[in-house]
Amino acid sequence: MSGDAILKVRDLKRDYVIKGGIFTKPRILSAVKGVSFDVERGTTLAVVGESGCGKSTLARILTMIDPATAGTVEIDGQPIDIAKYGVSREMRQKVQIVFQNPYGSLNPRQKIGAVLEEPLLLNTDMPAAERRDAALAMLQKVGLKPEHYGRYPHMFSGGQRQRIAIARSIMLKPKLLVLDEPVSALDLSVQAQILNLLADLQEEFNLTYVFISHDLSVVRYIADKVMVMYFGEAVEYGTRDEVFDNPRHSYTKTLFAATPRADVNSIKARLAKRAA
Amino acid sequence: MLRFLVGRIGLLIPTFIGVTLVAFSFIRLLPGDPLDLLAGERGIDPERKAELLRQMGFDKPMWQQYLMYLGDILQGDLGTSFVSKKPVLTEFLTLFPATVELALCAILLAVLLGIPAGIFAAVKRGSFFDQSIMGTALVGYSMPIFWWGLLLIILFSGILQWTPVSGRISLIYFFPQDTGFMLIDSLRSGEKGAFASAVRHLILPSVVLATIPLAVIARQTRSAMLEVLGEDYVRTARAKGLSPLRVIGLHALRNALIPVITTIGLQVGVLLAGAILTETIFSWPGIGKWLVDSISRRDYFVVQGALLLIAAIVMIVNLIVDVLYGLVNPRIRHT
Amino acid sequence: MPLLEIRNLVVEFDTAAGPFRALDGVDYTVDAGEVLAIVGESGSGKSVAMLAVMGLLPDTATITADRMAFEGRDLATLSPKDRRQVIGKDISMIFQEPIASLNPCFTVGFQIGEVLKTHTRLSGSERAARVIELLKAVGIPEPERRLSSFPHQMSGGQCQRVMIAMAIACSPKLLIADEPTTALDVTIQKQILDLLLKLQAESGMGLIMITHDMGVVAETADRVVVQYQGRQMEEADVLSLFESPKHPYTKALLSALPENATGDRLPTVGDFRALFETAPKEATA
Amino acid sequence: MTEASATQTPATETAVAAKLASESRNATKAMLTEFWYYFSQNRGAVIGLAFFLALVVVAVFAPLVAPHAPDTQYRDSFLTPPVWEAGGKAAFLLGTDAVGRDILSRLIYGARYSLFIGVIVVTIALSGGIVLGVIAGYFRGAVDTFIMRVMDIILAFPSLLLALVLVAILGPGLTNAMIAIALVLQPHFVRLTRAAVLSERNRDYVVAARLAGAGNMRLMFKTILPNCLSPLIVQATLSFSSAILDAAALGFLGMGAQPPTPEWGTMLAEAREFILRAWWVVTFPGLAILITVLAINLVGDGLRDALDPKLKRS
Repeated sequence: MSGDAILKVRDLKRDYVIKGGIFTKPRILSAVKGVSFDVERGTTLAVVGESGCGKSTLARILTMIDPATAGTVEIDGQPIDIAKYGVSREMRQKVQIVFQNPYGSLNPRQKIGAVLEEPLLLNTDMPAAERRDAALAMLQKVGLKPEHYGRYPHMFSGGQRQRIAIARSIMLKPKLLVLDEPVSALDLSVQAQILNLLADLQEEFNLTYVFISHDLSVVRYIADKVMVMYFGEAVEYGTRDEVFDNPRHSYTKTLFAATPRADVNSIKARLAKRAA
Repeated sequence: MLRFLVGRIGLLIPTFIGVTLVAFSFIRLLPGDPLDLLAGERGIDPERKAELLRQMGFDKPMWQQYLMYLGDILQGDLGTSFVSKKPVLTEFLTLFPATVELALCAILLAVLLGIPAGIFAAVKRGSFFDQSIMGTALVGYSMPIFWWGLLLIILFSGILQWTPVSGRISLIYFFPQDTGFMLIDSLRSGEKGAFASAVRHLILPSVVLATIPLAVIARQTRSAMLEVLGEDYVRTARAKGLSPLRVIGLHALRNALIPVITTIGLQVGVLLAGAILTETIFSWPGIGKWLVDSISRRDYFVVQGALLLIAAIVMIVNLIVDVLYGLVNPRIRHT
Repeated sequence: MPLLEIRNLVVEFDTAAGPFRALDGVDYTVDAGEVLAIVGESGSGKSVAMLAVMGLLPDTATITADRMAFEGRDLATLSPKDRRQVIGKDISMIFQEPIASLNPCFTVGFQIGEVLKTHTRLSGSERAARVIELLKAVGIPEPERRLSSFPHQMSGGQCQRVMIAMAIACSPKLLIADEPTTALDVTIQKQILDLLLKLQAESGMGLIMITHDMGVVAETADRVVVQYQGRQMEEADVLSLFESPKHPYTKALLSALPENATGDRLPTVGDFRALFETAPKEATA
Repeated sequence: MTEASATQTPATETAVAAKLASESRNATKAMLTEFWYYFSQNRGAVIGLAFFLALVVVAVFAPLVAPHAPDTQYRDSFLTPPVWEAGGKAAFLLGTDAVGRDILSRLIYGARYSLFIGVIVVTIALSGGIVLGVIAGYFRGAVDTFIMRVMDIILAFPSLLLALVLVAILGPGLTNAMIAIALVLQPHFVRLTRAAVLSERNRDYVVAARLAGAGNMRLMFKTILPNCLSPLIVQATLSFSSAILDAAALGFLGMGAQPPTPEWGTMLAEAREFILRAWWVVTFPGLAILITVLAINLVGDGLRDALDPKLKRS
């Protein structure tokens, strides 16, 4: 799997200028302070960190929502720089995103069919009937039914909405999917279903995932490679087993130690300590 | 807080310039040139007219005229009434206390009745009281106050003969009006019955003018309270074992007042617009009546001056409300 | 005598679509010094019972129970006034959204002091001293300075500490924590859980942890109640629950945990549903 | 494209399309049903709506409904009291005015003016307000600042004052009064639209639409605007009633519709001098204004309840 990196990121930086008032100078806030990583085709990179660590900023840069301040991003061999060149149709078809909150990511006034067809309508010359068939096929693929085509988002549960959001994101057959905490807002049982769906889709479409999460147990389950971010810096980067078995940075260790353990041995240890 | 205040004042400057532009353009936008309008049907001979136009600067380019106008304003010269020949500012200052007295009584009435009514309705949500209070408020909110005034006159002045029909005080009293506020002046005069007469004159106009603000404040208080009562911190206050009075009267009300204060501030405009109608109905010698009379007399410099002054008052009151808003809202005070 | 004893509690909400049964005959017992976890997904009614104990349910709720007793006193028959003397003093509660749970218009010091003022006879200066002591106990640095802070000037973790300080102000016998760490980052969650357990161990109070997170259950509980759609699925001590879950729903939940994944796919609750859902549950009209 | 479509014959193709279309209609219908359910929970709103519809019918068919022409002067019946008072005549149910015109007929014709004013004013204010508000909220920056400062200037003048002055410039009359009122009401729509756009524009679904390739126009008017309509609909209803009130006030001050137009406010102005002699000439026009405005405001409250997602979820 080496050499076939679909996403190459080098020394990526993103600063926000916080406007000053009349008496204060503008401040510069660095959300991402120079991160570099590669993601190989068909694999999953998990980006882990707590709120404010810059992982969402990273997601917005990778999906070309916001420009980077410095550094390079190369997707499928093509460098992107939206500040200079904007986003071409072709590039848009390569990267898509799935958001955390399935209640905010679907337009409340748009029926599901229109949600799924919108990317096709705007980026391809596909006739209406074909778009509809594509949408119907995709509904089925993500585990929904054809009769859901004409319904509004509020008629669905959180898990179903997340399926719709995932379906929308792969309508254009992207190469790279950025998943921004896609299961954090879901119940445990629904989370499992969505994780399974993501695994299936990855296999079927040979998708590459950048999976952003704060939940180490999910990351451990889904990731091939892991990057831990802390205050805008990548403090840990390596394969899943390297990172989980042998964390090097002290923050990673703190993070691991803080994650609750639900295995019998840990419970036994805790109870023994409590009894003592 | 200081930064907040400076920001607000900064916002006022462009608005004020805009307001002067509006007042300035008013005279220029009137159909026909101002002197024809002022002269009315009597007409004016062309030579005298050209002379006057030059005197008043109407022959200069627009931007120069505007700068002159701005300069005059900054020196407190808002023009002269064509009817009374007195400076507009002087006339305004003479009449303004009457309007302030009326408006203050009205807003006091509206706040003192509206806020408790709104709180009560919110706490007893869905009850008979809630429905009657809110029903009444909606009627008040829908009221054409010029008609409401007439109706009250028919009832209280016509049929019951309890209150006078017009004016600020009975004509039998005569005393110096130092402050311009009839309630204060009549008390200071020491004349028997003068204060009572002033109060009786004030009641109906105040009620009429208070009607819409009262309805708006009651409705806003209720909805703000309802929103706040559903907040997590109100649940926390209950979980602390506090009495309902403390939960509602302190924890909820303190937060609900924040939007209500904004609403009260917005009533200045409503009050001044209402004053135009109320003062006309009750022949109340304030700036509202002055303005309507000036428009019908085509005394356009008065209208121009009044336009500017009233807008300035609205802006100043809004600034005060903004400051108050900052004071009651710690999220603004401490940033 | 158990600290809190609830038998056959039923809570129904009046909704536009008719009555909705949020809790359908649940039992809880908590002893002094015990940590009980109530675990369930959304819609399981896991918070409803404790809100009923606290008297925090809205007017649309109808509460019936065979028994709902705190230290042997029947809570249902207490007058609102008597109940308020228990609530906030002997039983206190903290919530999921720490920042939203504090009143934005009052200082932290005022909000903690208010509890003492309501439930104790301490003088003003004694209260001030106690507030500082409490802030220290919950690990807030520079407590003297923090007294005059407003909630929006503090982080979520600090606000939750303030909430805890408020809750333990009168040394309660029972503390109810409703998803206390769900809104917080993992590292902060660890600190808050450790703090709660430390305070619990020191004071010997009963602690009820309401959570959706099996990890939190494993890290904190002595005993666990598993709920699903308003019904109690299983009650067991924490070790046996994780070691040998009895109920199919519990088994499903545990196997859906990614860390317990064995094969390529995660088993989902749906795979087990037929085993525990005899009839589809709906609003009983 | 897909297996399914590849194997489909044209006949099943249309069947599928028809089925989807009916499903889609059902979803729309379900939305409307739900909306009506919440609206009809508010009894006052339903009564208000019924009254309003009745008023529209009466206004449209005024010539058929009214017993007399609005401007016919019955010289034998000056200031005839209503039929139930001593001296009342059956021909004039609500009495006559000072020049012998039937008050009821004038009120019926007057409804036409009030509704017309409401419709025109709201249309102008709403369409202008939406365009300016969406532009300000979507683009932010200098455009936003400029638009909002201009709105601040308009809002610095009390509405009736500005309307009066505009009428003074344009000349008294119904058309000019409508233009003035529309201009005065416009800033409220701009502010409301802008606020709604600001709260929506950074939501995930807007970002998703942008990622799907939607351009500015599509994002503004197709993605964001439909989600901002609820407060605007409520505001439009309330503006409808305030337009009627303001027009009547202008008429009352002699600056709106001119006599002998049977506009309600103008009728009141004509009746003012008789207030202590003939209560009916004053009472009925005002009552007509009050009830009409009240009905519309009731509908507005009902719409707010039905459209407010916050109340809906609780």
